[in-house]
Amino acid sequence: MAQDIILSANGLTKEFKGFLAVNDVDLKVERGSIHALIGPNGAGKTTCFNLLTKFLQPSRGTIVYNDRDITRKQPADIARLGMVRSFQISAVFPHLTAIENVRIALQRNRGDSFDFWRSERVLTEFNGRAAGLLDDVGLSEFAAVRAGELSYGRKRALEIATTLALEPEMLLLDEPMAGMAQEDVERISQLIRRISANRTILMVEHNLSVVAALSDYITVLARGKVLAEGDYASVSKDPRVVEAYIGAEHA
Amino acid sequence: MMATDTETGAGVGPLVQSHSTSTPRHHVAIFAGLLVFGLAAPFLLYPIFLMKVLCFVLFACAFNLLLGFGGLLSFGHAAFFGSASYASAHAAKIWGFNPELAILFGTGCAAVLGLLIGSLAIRRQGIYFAMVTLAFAQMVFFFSLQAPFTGGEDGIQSVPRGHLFGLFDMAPDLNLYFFVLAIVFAGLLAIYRIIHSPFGQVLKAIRDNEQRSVSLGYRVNRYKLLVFVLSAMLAGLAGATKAIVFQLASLTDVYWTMSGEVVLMTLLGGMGTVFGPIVGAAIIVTMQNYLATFGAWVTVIQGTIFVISVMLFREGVIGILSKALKKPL
Amino acid sequence: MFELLGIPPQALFGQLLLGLINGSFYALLSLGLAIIFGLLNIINFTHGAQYMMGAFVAWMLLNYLGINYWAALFVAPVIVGITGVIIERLLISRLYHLDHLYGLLLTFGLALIIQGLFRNYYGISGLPYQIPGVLSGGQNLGFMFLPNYRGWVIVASLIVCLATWFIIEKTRLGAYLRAATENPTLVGAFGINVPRMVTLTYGFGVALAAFAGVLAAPIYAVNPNMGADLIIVVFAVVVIGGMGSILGSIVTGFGLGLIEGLTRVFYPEGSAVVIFVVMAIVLLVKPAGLFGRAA
Amino acid sequence: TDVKIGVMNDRSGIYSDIGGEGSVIAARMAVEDFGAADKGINVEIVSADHQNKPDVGSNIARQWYDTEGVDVIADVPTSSVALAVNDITREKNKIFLNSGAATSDLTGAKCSPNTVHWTYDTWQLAHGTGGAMVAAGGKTWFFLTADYAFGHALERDTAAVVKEAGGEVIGSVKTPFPGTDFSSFLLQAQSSGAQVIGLANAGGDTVNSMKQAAEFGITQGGQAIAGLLVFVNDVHALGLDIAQGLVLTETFYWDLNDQTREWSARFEKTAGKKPSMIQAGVYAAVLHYLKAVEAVGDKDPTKVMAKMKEMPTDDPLFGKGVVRADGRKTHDAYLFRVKKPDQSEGEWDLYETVATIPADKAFRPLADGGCELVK
Amino acid sequence: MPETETVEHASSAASPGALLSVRNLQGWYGESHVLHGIDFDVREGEVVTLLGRNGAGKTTTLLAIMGILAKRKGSITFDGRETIALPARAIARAGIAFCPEERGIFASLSVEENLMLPPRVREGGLTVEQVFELFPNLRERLSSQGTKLSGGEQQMLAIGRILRTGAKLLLLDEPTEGLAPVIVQQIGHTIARLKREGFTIVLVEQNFRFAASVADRHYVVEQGRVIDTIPNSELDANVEKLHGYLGV
Ligand SMILES: Nc1ncnc2c1ncn2[C@@H]1O[C@H](COP(=O)(O)OP(=O)(O)OP(=O)(O)O)[C@@H](O)[C@H]1O
Ligand SMILES: Nc1ncnc2c1ncn2[C@@H]1O[C@H](COP(=O)(O)OP(=O)(O)OP(=O)(O)O)[C@@H](O)[C@H]1O
Ligand SMILES: [Mg+2]
Ligand SMILES: [Mg+2]
Repeated sequence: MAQDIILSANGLTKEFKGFLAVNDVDLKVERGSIHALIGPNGAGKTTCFNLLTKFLQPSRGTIVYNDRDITRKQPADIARLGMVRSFQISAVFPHLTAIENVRIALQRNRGDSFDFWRSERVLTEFNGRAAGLLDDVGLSEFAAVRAGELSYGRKRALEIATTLALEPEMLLLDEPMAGMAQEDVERISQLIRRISANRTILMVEHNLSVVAALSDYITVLARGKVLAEGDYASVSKDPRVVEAYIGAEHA
Repeated sequence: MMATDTETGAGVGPLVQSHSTSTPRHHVAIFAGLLVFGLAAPFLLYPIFLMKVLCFVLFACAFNLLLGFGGLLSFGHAAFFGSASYASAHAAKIWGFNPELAILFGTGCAAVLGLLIGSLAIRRQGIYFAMVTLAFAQMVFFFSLQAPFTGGEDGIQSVPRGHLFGLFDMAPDLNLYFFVLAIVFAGLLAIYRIIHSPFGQVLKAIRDNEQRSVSLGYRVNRYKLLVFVLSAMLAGLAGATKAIVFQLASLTDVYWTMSGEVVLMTLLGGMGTVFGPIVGAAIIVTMQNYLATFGAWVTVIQGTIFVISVMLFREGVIGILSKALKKPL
Repeated sequence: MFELLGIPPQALFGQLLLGLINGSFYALLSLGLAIIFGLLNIINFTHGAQYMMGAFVAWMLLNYLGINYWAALFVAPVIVGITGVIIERLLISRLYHLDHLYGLLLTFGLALIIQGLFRNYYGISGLPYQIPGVLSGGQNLGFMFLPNYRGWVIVASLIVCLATWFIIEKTRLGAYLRAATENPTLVGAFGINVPRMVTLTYGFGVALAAFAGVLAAPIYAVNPNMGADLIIVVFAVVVIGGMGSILGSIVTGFGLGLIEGLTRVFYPEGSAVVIFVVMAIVLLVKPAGLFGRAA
Repeated sequence: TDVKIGVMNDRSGIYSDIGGEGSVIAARMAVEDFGAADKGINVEIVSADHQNKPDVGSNIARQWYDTEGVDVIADVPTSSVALAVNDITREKNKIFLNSGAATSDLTGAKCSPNTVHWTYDTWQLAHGTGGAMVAAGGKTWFFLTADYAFGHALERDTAAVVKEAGGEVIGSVKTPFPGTDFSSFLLQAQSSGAQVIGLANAGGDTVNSMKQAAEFGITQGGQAIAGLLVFVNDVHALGLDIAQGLVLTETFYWDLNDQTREWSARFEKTAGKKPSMIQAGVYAAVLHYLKAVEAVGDKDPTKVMAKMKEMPTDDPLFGKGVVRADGRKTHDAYLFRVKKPDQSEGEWDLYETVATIPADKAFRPLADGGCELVK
Repeated sequence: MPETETVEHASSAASPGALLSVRNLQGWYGESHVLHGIDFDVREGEVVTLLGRNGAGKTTTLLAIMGILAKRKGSITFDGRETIALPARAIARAGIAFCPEERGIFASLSVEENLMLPPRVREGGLTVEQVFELFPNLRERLSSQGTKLSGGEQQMLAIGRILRTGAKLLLLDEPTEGLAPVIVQQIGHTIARLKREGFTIVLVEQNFRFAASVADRHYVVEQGRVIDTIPNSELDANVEKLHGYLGV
């Protein structure tokens, strides 16, 4: 099958005051795949995410998404094109309840909510879907709890539910498992697998078992550059990857 | 610990209550009660004083829309209040507009000014946002001081109250009172609707976590600008009405202390509550009215009241009440 | 109005020098304000009143106790600083976990009280305070007559500003202060007595204001309203310099004094608003202020 | 008859020393000295702070007239507020006894049948000081003008006088109001080389600009300073060291004659300081008003006002005078020079009289004001 | 800090040999009651972990020990002293250091200033050089702004800075979160080494495998209570039970 590339970056570079955080990275993400981006701390993974979703402007390089050059777009527009990200440090709306968090995302699909003259009652139509999404991530009993009062792991789960609510074509997940208890890791893994059916996922993750289980393709970054690429089996045997990232002791 | 700390430190959050989606029944009741009180009040109290209270109630509520629900602390709202007041005074006095048209004109001017200042100011956040608005407000003040048609220190005096729609004479205080009551009440309902609209819901989200809102695809600046303009416009409506009531537009209305006063009203009543600013404005206007006879002690008394209210009722009168009743007010 | 060519360079020098003198006050006051804001997250609206108290305490020391200017230069800031410490312990310290709006409101109320009390007891016309003997008279600089006292103001304020800058930016204490601004709980968990540090810092910021007040006493009438409107200008200076940047508030203080001085020559009516114009431009171009770290 | 008098002035701001509580004391003294109670007139005095803001002032005036039954408003310094109260008083047909405000519009373009303007005005100040200085050889002038209506009016009026008297205005600078630092403007005045620097400002502005003028050695350099509106309290605050030699115009000074001295001593007992001319004006105006009420036997504003204008005035502070058809009260004005420190014999011994300007010369001629009441 | 004699306390349950004894610890966030009686002991030189699902109350327990949780009751004895009522700074001075879950790196401080921030409370902490050996990334980014570091680098900084203080008891809240496997291994070694040097450590961990490799004993926390204690040596025998607790 000819490769169907949904997102590609060419020569992506980001320089912070003389420090090259991302250095001439080429990245191709195949449509429908789960693509993992791994690498040591400070390798530039989050920076890459920020560049792809336009939270940062690249110093050099181009980004093409669905055959469209998005290098100069605004972050909100990226989300509108169907590419949505989560954050490494959890990002919820702390004073809204869990279900309201999800509804905010669902509401976006109504079109822009500038209608200040309508009653918010029109939003109740989303309650059903929102509850369903909360259920997917195991938060149904917390629907009415303010997000700020959830424990860390649950905040992460909520964040995923919110992201999914947008029904994005492509998802960028920054360490979705960080800080999650084992049971949740299992659940979220399954969730990711399930939603990946008709989506593309680009994911940063340090939990190697998750990476091994989920990803179709892996890009390893180190010091801002691509160190290795391939499937888990080949990448995990690459001595450079073992040295820089996995470490000798990992089973 | 860290989580709670950053949250409470981060903004106006802790006082803001999340509302359930349907309009609580007690809100309807309170609005009805306010209306009844408003209709009966001029037969018990001095109508001009009541009109002053009404104008400031609207002003404070407009401000609260921006601060309490948009999370944006403007320190320059006097610019909108004052410029609208000048514009409507000028329209009524020089161009001979009917009061409703003069007020409309003033409100429109405030909205345009809000669009201008807002589109520059919303690019900044937090205290910087406050400062940019203050800076622009100072420029508006300067303009009002220097421009030929504003009458400098004297202001625009002897503004005619005119005839509503060219028909009803507004000179008798009672006639004017019911006109003002209608304007202000309509303004309050509009604000309530804005807060409880799909737009209002997005505002809450943006105030809570702007980055996340962006990543969900919301163009946050447009939302901020819209709420800014709405707030400026309603503040302008209050200012324009005040000019007609007092037949005067003066520098007080554009001075920075006016911006400060509206912050005080909102906080005293309870920021982020629906009814707080109403109470806050009523308290402060009443206080100013009755303290005037205390002469030089006025500022001392006023200061003491602020200190006490910050130390003891910092959630504002209505904020505390709402907590005690466990109902959003 | 714009008689740029009509003004001989000589006169211009004079005006610039005057601007620098005003800048000295801005720098001292904004420095105190920046320190307090930086650490307590409180916009100290009492700052203007505390500046005024500095001048009044100096006047009282002289008239009631016969303590002269030089001694007052040290004693008055200490006294006013102590009142600051009391205010912080009693009132402000209860507000840290809240939005900085509340601090603003509280200090605003305090300013009203303080100014009102002084007005009631001392009236509004102002009280005279003589320039100390050694510094009376002045130097003819050719382009202008510079009163000795004004020269002293520049020197004194520069010294104090630089010393303060050094302490905060270059010592361990400064790092504690900055860290405590962000997350006092965690700094406390490292074993540092944050509340005491905060109290003393507030006292110090207040003392700086009082110091400026003593410096001002011989120039401007000692008057209960002398600091009333100043606060907002000084706060603008802090913002332009970049909130929390000590160096920023010092440099901007002097710089804005100069700019204001120039405006007074070319467009005097505008001198009251020029700072705000500068502020708007700076913030729109450099969001975090001239010396501020980006958020 | 019951009469309610509202003393409205600045009780906390920059004009609170020249009016403030002192004006209330003066009004009370007028009631006592008149012996109102014995004559069957019940007088109640209320007071309020207008904070120098026209909106606050007009608000209070309206409320006083509408709900508190106030018949007369007295004092009201600050021109913008005075004009606002002037309007409302006319609308409600009450009586306004202005003593504190300077604007000559009150008896000119904006004159009202319900207003009496007692103590002084900008025309009178300009002619008193401006005329005298030019006559004394101060031909070239530079103005420091407070940038608001009052300052502009004072500059305009004085400049006209200076030109009329053969002098020349070689420059002026508008200073932000209220200001604290005038050194920059003084420097401009200094480098202009003008013989006279005219201070078209008031209150704290005047005090600060005088103080700084002394500091920069301006008077030593041979330039004279003319304070266009200086009150005795300002001079007291400045101290004679700095203020000495200043020439100024007032219409009242406590040390004019035995009557003023006696009254001022009584005033000082309650107020703790000597009276300003504004406070004196409040006393005299209230006294005259009460006499008119007694004469009419009723407090009907139209009748009382007619009486006030018809009846010549006579009081211990301003002597004999009249209230003109345009509402202007005329009396003598005085040109004073501030004493040198060694001439002064007490804390309040501040002025020496240079000249007395007779009532008919001191104020604007009736015909020139453009008042509609004057046919 | 001079060693004080172990004093007998009212809370008689405190076991005598323990460096840290937690008895019936209750904790609240505002109105909501989160800890319902936590009990555990740590002897000098031990590493223990608190395991449990999300929201079980592990972080809250650490906050209470550190004196940061505003409302707490019960008894915490450290080094023979009752600390339940002490302010955080006094607890820190007594020799307890804390590395928070959210890392708590200061944005207004450079990496170096962040590292040097906590004052030394006792001899025997790591030197700066040793910290760099452990986390080489930090050396390169020394002058950069603290929060500009990558997530993992911030974690290293947060751990590194408390190792410097010489505190006897380290409270580490999920120290391996977001770290690359190599670094996790390094931290494992570090913990082992700290243990050898006499440090005592309370570890909150989600990474069960990691916990097993370093700890002497595991306490299972559920709904604000310690519901089970499993010595590391008996871990294999209890895997089933543990999986049940953690819902794996
Ligand atoms: N805004 C910034 N300014 C300066 N340096 C930055 C900035 N953002 C990131 N860096 C630096 O760029 C490098 C890459 O950071 P990035 O956050 O992308 O790492 P990462 O691969 O996501 O690491 P981790 O797995 O630890 O999250 C780091 O060394 C970091 O210090
Ligand atoms: N700031 C807070 N306000 C109110 N409740 C809170 C707050 N922080 C935590 N909680 C609640 O306290 C309980 C314990 O939280 P804690 O953070 O101690 O859990 P944890 O065991 O550390 O979980 P995790 O593994 O997710 O970090 C949870 O139910 C949580 O919802
Ligand atoms: Mg990262
Ligand atoms: Mg935790």
